Amino acid sequence: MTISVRQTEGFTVLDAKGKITIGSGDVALREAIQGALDAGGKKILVNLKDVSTIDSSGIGELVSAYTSASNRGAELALVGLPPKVQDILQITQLVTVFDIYDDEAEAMSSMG
Amino acid sequence: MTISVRQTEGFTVLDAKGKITIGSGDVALREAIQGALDAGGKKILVNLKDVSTIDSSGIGELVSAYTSASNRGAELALVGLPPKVQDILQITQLVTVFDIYDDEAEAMSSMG
Amino acid sequence: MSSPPQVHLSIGSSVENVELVQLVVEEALNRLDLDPDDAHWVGIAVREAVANAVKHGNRHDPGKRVALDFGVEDGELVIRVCDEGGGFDPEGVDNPLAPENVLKPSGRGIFYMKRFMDEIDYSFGPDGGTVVTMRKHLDSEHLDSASGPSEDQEKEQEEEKG
Amino acid sequence: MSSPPQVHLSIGSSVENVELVQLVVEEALNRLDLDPDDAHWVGIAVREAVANAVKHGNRHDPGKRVALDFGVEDGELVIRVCDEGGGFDPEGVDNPLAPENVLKPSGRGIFYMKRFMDEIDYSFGPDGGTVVTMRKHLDSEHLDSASGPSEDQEKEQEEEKG
Ligand SMILES: Nc1ncnc2c1ncn2[C@@H]1O[C@H](COP(=O)(O)OP(=O)(O)O)[C@@H](O)[C@H]1O
Ligand SMILES: Nc1ncnc2c1ncn2[C@@H]1O[C@H](COP(=O)(O)OP(=O)(O)O)[C@@H](O)[C@H]1O
Repeated sequence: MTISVRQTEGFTVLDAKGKITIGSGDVALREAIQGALDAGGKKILVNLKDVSTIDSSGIGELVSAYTSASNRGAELALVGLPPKVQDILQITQLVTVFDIYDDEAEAMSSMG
Repeated sequence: MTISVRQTEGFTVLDAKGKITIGSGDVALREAIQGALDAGGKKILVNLKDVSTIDSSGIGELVSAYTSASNRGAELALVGLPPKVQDILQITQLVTVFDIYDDEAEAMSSMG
Repeated sequence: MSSPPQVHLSIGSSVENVELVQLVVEEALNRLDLDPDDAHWVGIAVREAVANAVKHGNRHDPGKRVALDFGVEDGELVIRVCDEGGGFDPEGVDNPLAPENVLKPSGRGIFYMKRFMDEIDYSFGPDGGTVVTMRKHLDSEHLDSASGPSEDQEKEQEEEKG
Repeated sequence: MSSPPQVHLSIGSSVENVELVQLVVEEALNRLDLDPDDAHWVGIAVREAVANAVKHGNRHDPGKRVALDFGVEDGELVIRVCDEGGGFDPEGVDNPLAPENVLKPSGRGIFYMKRFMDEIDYSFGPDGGTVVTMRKHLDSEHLDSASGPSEDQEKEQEEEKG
């Protein structure tokens, strides 16, 4: 996985690309989230549009990210979920836990 | 490997792409050459520009192609050799056997 | 006749090697001409099983091996993952859907394996070691395309060259 | 500490499976951080050895296995390919550079293997079976980067997650 960070209109957007799986990507995601929180980010979007595969390890990282953000008084939302990512969150009943938006624009107008 | 065939100015050009290796490509090349000869092609260019890997099996197919063409009174030349293809032909002293040109234009003006 | 791939692979216990196993499994699944979505989910199930073998079974000890067997038996895809660890009680594993577990960062692997395969069985060696056997029913269609004529042709042609 | 990948793989004897072996070898070579050109040529040498095991050793019998062992021993990359065939006399193999052989469609595999690796040894089991062992010296540089700290980090972090 590659993860890149950008700031836009008060949001920190993390663009993840590739696989968020054990041994290739789970750690990178954790570090990026931690970095965003340490930098004082209060509204974080994780853009999953270009994620091809996620496993339980990657799902665990998303859950940890959500918890870390909540603990630091930040909001975290997931945007651009490909069907396979949507499905795997769904079957472990995590779609109701996360704030999920179709795309960045929708997230921004809603979390404004 | 994918191989596609086109006709241009009296030449049959076979564009090979990918790996010409045992189990993935050696047979496709043979069939394409045979097809070109059966169709009466007398000037055949094998364009190797987009070939990433060739092994002894692929080299064997090129040699067979050369022999079949000669037997049928056709000329066969190799064009656009990537360095790795050039190297592997070189070390088995096949660069002197084949007609080799940098590109299609050079082959055409020389064989024209 | 070409037979469906029967592959055996063993690796040292590092998380990096999970990806290596995955490459082999994806390529082998390709041969079965499985529906790409099904192949994706089978791939995830294997990833979970191998990750558990590396992490929980062999506890990342690079000297301990994880073995994978991939094959087709009686119209079923059968994948076995073995480790050299101390085993565990599969019945005792928490349900990741229980409200108190939904927000835990771990504990979903076996659940996904069950969900993505038709059958999951655990067995444990007398001297330790865990074997998880995962099965998925294949349509006969998939079996047909796995045993197409292409290899026979190549074989004959290779022999001509001999 | 992360150790260089030690991988064992076994496949049925079909030419399609040569590609499967190749995938594993490419991924394992990546880990060694070998010069990409060197990795390419090592990959070709393995392809030739596995192709020979499938074609000449096991004569395409899908029930016979080809095994590959990939590892690093004493600063050398060591790759072994074993088949269940009848063996042959490596000394008796024709020189592909001899004028009468240059236009033959086959007979270059072992020559390439020798050229692309530092050392090639053949041995033969008492009950048949050929083992070819291919070695390539690695710069100590490659060994260092193969045992970087990344895996230890991941391991600790995995354990935090429990
Ligand atoms: N191969 C194994 N060897 C030993 N214990 C295992 C093995 N696989 C799973 N387990 C146990 O089952 C538990 C649940 O596994 P799993 O559902 O994959 O979630 P996770 O790996 O995230 O903990 C693990 O925490 C571990 O205690
Ligand atoms: N694993 C093997 N088992 C039996 N014979 C082999 C094996 N490898 C090579 N040979 C013999 O050595 C010969 C030369 O092999 P090689 O140089 O790879 O060329 P090719 O495979 O194109 O014939 C083969 O034709 C075969 O007779």
